[in-house]
Amino acid sequence: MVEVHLWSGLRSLAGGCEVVSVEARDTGEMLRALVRAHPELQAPIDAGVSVAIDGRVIASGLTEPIPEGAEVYLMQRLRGG
Amino acid sequence: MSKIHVSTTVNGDAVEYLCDPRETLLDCLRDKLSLTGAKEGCGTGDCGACSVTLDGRLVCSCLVLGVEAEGKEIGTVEGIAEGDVLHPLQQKFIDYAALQCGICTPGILVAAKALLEQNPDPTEEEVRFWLAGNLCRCTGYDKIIRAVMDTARDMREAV
Amino acid sequence: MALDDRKSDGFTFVGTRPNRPDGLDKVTGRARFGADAHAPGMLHGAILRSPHAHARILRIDTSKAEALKDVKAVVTRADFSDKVEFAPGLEGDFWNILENVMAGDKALYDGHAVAAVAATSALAARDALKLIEVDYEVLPHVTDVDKAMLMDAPVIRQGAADYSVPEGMHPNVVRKHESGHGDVEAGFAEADLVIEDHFTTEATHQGYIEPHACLATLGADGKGELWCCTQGHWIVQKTCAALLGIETANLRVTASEIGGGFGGKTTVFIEPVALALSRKANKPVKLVMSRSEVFRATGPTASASMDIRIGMKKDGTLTAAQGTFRLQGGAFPGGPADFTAMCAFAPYNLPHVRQVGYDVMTNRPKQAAYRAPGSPMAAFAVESVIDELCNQLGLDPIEVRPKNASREGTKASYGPRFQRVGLVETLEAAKAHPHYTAPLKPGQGRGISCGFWFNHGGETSVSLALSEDGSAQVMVGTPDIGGSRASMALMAAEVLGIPYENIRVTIADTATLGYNDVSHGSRVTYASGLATIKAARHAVEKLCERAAKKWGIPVDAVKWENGCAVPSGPNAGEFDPLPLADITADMGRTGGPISGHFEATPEGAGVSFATHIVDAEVDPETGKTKVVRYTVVQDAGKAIHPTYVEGQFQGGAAQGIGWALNEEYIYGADGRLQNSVFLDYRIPVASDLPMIDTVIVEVPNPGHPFGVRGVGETSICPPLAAIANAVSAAAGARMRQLPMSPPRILAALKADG
Amino acid sequence: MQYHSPDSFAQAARLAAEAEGITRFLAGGTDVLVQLRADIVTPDTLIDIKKIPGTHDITRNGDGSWTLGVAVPGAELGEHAGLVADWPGVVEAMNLVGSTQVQGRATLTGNLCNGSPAADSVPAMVAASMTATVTGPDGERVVAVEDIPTGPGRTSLAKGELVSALHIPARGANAGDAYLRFIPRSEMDIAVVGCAVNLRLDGDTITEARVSLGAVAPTVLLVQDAAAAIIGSTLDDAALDRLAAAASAACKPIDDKRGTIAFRTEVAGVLAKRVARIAYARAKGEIIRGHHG
Repeated sequence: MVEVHLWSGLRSLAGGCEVVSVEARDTGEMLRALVRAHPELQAPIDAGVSVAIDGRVIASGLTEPIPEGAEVYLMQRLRGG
Repeated sequence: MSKIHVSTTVNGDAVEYLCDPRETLLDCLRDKLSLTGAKEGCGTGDCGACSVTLDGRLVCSCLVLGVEAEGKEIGTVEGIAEGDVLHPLQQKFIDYAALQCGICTPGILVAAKALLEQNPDPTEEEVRFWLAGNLCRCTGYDKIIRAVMDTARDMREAV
Repeated sequence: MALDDRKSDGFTFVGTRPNRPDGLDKVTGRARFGADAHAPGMLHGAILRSPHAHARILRIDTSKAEALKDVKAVVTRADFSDKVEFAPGLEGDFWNILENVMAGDKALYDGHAVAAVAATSALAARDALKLIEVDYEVLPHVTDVDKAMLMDAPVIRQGAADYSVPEGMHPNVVRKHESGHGDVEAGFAEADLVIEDHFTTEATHQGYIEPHACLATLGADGKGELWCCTQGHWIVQKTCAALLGIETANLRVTASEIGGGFGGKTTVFIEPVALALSRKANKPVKLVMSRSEVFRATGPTASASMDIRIGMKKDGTLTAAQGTFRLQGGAFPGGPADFTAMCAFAPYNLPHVRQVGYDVMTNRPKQAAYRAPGSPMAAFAVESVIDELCNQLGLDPIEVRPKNASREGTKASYGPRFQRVGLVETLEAAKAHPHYTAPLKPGQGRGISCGFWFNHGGETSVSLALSEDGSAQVMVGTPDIGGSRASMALMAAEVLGIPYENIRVTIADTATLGYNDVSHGSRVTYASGLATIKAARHAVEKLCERAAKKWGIPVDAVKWENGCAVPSGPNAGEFDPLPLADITADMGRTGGPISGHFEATPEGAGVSFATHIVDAEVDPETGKTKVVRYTVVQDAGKAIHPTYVEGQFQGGAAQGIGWALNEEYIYGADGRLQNSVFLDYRIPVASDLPMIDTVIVEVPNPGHPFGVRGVGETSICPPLAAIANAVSAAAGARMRQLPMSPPRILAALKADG
Repeated sequence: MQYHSPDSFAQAARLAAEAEGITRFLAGGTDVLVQLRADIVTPDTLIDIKKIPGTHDITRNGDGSWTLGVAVPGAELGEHAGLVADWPGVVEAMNLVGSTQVQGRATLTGNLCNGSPAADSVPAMVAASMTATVTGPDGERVVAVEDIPTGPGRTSLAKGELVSALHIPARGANAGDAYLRFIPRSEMDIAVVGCAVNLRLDGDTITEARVSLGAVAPTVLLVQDAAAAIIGSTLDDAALDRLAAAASAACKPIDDKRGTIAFRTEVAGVLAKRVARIAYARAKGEIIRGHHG
């Protein structure tokens, strides 16, 4: 199980949850599982999200492994300037 | 509109071109003589990227008409080095990384060379005010000012 | 990826300061920038732009222009939907870009393109524009972010808002970001002092000295060539191909030398128009913006209206922070309100924090990224309040900040925990710097500020090929915007163990290398550098294989040292070191050419922090400010070429000084930009600035083999606040509005006295 | 656009008189070319006066007065030791116009005839009581410089008329002039406020003064009240305060992208004090370098 922390702007789309637990071994599986659990998360995920795994920010990768018990945060997609 | 024939001298070479009276010297250097070292950053004399010398006097070539070059002596960045020997300013700008993107560099080199010819021992304030019409957005000017000051010092010691 | 400790010190090439490979070209006028290209039979393009901030386009009559014999093509948006020139059915960002590149049914800002001409000369093209007749129905406009959110504000585009915007907000509010943790009200209750204040910043332009320029060729066969100044030619290729309805691979884009970008050249403006004109005229078309077009129609940064509330205990401990950030990003979605919110409180360890950002549309040009987009304005507001808290509680701002600073393991205001970061180290270095304790003269004030930026990785491809004589050529895809060729060559030299001078770094075009993300997000030295290192290591593996073959020992018994293959240990056998050039000399006959390459999207860009110290002097009679001393302290992770790292620090500080003091977009009541020339858009000139001192702090980034963190953007985050704090101290009045122009400072002095 | 480069002012006047549409004279060209490039003004006829004999001369006349050719650029004024010694205020005002590059082209005559209320050199020329020779189809006339600009971009010159020379009176003894402007940067800006003072002393007492303000009204102002405020004084603090008050009172400025009414009015007084002190020191024989910004 992975506990995914959402930014507060997303909670209204996830039944008010701050943390969503899903089965996933990598970032891609995790995002798909989030949408299965809360279909309304499709829009923000399509708009682009980044993922922080134990503080390491994954800007866009869908294949990054998620270790058991890792601290996972969803973030607004990071872009450069 | 009828074009005007102009005979002038650029970096010591006699050249000729036909230009519309509305075309600037910068347009003529870049488009008719393929001397693209002088850049157009503003077209209003505010950025100095098009700096050249006209009969030895530093000017913005965007504020000179092509027709006004008749019978004049023009100096551009392409004429600063002597053959394969860079002018001390050019070498110092490379050594000090006094450029990042490099778009303002030709104008600054032409302007700085004109300064050192007139004032071989400028203060930092004199260099900064002389170059106030040469905008640089990358460097914060720090390394540019140091390069000009130290080149002046080297050139003084060399003579 | 763990940092390779052996390499974190004892570098041979990394950390030295050689001359840049393209130095000679840049000082002799030989370097070819966007407007320096020429093609046989070339036409010159020009663009007609809307004089109105908001107007319905009723009719465009181009017949008089088309009748001129010098005119070879005219395009308008009509050509797009006909898909004669442009692609049909675009959606999302592509649609927004198309809409910005050439107005559709409405002109959305002063300077919005409405038609374009290609003619046999630049003068003929400009003359032809005067013959194009456009009938406008002028509509009500709004250019101020707060006014654009009011219920009676004109609607710029219905239905532009996404899922994030709650019911009942004005349609001009198109995105909302909300994040944070804890219970801010409980946190404020614990504070001995809570300050709440309102701050605004104006839109500023990246101000690169080179106007956008391109040379486009597109034939009826759908195959095109494009030369342009851009921060990323693959994004130009992808976008232009989509807008013109051709296959991406059929458009080859070559990046010219680039005369500055700072984020403003990460998208397209004139390139699709030039391609459309070229396709219609069936001739090459050169299109160059005037300075006025650059200001009116390319990306300034967003302007901001911000409310900040922060609580502090008597001992300087921060208890809670809350911020609302309204960003105006022009007539399209995209204002970086999310970044502003996420960066705002990132430097501080806050048990209770909440940040809300709104992206708001107005009748202004589409904002483009500008050096750490969104972060500098947030730092201005937040660091001003922290400064005021320190003043009122009688605390030293450089003592208070480390006490609250984010460090490894701190839960960031935007969510996750920080890995190894260098904020505390920059604060310690700033405190230890003689500048911080130097005496001030009467009328002078000192300010400090911290700043934060995420940095970015992005898609990256690098290819490295060895020559028979043992020299190496490196092909990278990130335009060299400030000396990155030198950094790439240093990193390749470090791995290969051959002289820096024997390495030639080229910016490849889109036809000769795999996809590369734009030169943005401070990613070039990080990502292209990482890819260069990996590509060089790939080549080294092959070199070791050749040596192993020659020696008849297993490849794992060979290691690479100082440019030579050597036996990995005593039991590997006795062989003289085999130099790279000896291996490449007959590589054609020992297995073929030796190259290395790397393609990936590196995900280890380390965030970066900076602390700036500024002394400012205010003339009490005129409100004129002079920056008299400036020191930048920033974590570079590892400085590959320290001189160019210093250059990035100094450049960011200088742009910040302009933003803080004099730069601003000024709109008249008619919604027209009033200062679209450098005469009145006042960027710092040489005589405005002092020398800018720099301190490079090196806290290695675990996500890069040599520890590199991006340095380009973080340097513009602290200046606005640091200068505002210095000016406020000198003037004895808190400055809450940027730019701090003399009339504003004098008014503050009068109000105060 | 027709380009002409006549070799006499009479011919230049004739060309201008006979020209159709918009005519511009090209001296330094730093305003004409900007307007041309920006499509603000595209003249039908452009008359380059730089080939006319004498237009590049700086002449000190027998009576100590000066005659300036209309094509003399700012840089050459600044390099002329004699002129700088006599009229440092006029020279420093001209030298504040634009960059070093612009100084290589821009002229006093162009700065005057461009008709900008913010032109740096004009307040100094007015304070110095300079006059201009105007040549037209029907001959020449001499006009006070303050009578040439009549409003933003407008002058009193009739069709076919052009300025053919500028004149500065003899400096005389115990006198000095100075100019300062306020700009937000240290260089490269248009004056938000400009002020020039020209005065003469008898001992420590000011016996003659002219005070002129720029960028605070549709045309450059010659402020009699401000002059009256210091004449008869030794420029003591009370006189300086009267001067500042009179200067501020004379302002009829506008709010625009460069400054506010309140700011211009306030700073006009501040500058008047600072300029008067410099002019006074110069009249006392002190050498004070023209300073930027």
